[in-house]
Amino acid sequence: MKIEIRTQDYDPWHEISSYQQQMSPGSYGATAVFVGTMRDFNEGEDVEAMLLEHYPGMTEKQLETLGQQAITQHELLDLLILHRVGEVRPNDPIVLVAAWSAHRKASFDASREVMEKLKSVATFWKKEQLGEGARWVEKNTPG
Amino acid sequence: MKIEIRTQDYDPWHEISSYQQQMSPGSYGATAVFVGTMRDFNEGEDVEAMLLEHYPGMTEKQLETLGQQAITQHELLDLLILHRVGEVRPNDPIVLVAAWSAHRKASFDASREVMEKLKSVATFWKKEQLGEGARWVEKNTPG
Amino acid sequence: MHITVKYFASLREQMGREGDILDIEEPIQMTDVWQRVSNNKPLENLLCSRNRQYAQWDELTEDGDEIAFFPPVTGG
Amino acid sequence: MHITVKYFASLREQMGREGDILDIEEPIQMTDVWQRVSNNKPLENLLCSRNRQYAQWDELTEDGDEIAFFPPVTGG
Repeated sequence: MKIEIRTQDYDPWHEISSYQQQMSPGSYGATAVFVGTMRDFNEGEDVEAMLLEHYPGMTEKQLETLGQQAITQHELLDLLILHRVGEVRPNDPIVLVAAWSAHRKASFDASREVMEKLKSVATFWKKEQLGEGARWVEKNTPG
Repeated sequence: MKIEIRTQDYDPWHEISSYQQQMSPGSYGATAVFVGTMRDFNEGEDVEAMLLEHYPGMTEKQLETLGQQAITQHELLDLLILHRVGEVRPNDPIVLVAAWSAHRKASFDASREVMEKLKSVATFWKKEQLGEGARWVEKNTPG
Repeated sequence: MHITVKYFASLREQMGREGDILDIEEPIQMTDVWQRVSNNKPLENLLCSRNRQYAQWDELTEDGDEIAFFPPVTGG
Repeated sequence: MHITVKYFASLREQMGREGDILDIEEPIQMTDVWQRVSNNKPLENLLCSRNRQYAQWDELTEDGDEIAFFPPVTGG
């Protein structure tokens, strides 16, 4: 399992590909991935940039805990979670969750569950920079 | 939408990354992906290779139909489906489904639904090459 | 009228051929097509298609049809 | 006893500071911590944590605790 909070832009597909190298070839039959990307439009307004804040120390621990729970509960072979913080631009990936398992049900269930838990409990906050002014995002889109 | 049946090995992460280039940056907020990979072990036996057969003409049409249905039903921004045929080796990707949408629910629902439909209706058949002899796979793992 | 019949996967191996071309007098059901090509073998665990769409076993063939018989699918 | 208090996101901006260090006589509840640092502002739409785990509002602080107040999370 690898869990990281990133301050710089990353390429999610390259991250998965590279992380997968250390896994045993032929051991996994299923990989389910979710990537959340910054859109340039939200709630009716153009968004130029976003500031992503977190609670250093607490957020990492939360992700570790929910990652470990997902591995145990779904018997995952591996799990990768990346989350961006700092100033994010439209089209930048924000969150990446990738789950590896023997069969598809486990990876599908796990990737979605990790995303829902991450969005509902992990201490991240988004502030959108609009053309004029800025606004804190007040709630997440329903899952 | 892009749908292809491939006779050669492919890198799923590279395919997604490259396909994504033609999409409008900042338009999608969610990408859900499933990759099915050949394992070197199935139903208690080591598998050395697999032959993947399809019904040329029928299979492509089925994938087009179920892909179009998923786009319409879930209001996807885009969809990519690749499926391998011919001789496949352990660790080779077999199927790739990637769904892009504005918010996460649609891409999660669509990628899973496309996979379940693909596995239950699309005319592909697997024959496993074991150490001694070969066997046709008789049914899929439940989703 | 002529119809083309195709076999896939384990059925193709059991039949020992990829397909047949049949010359029939009048429209017959898919089950009848199967009886003819298989010498009256029982219909066990097979699916059929007509012109590249899944078909019902009582569906009638028409001239020029492409019929296929195959075991349950196992892709993905 | 000393406790550290942190603020995040929109609350940090409203408070005009990243945190406070409080010197208290005896264990008090999280709600009391909030009253002290906010000058009795109502508790609206806020969450709290104690030593980096979500906490209940009636939980008692201990010496050396790291308390945090913040709005609902919006990550992912």
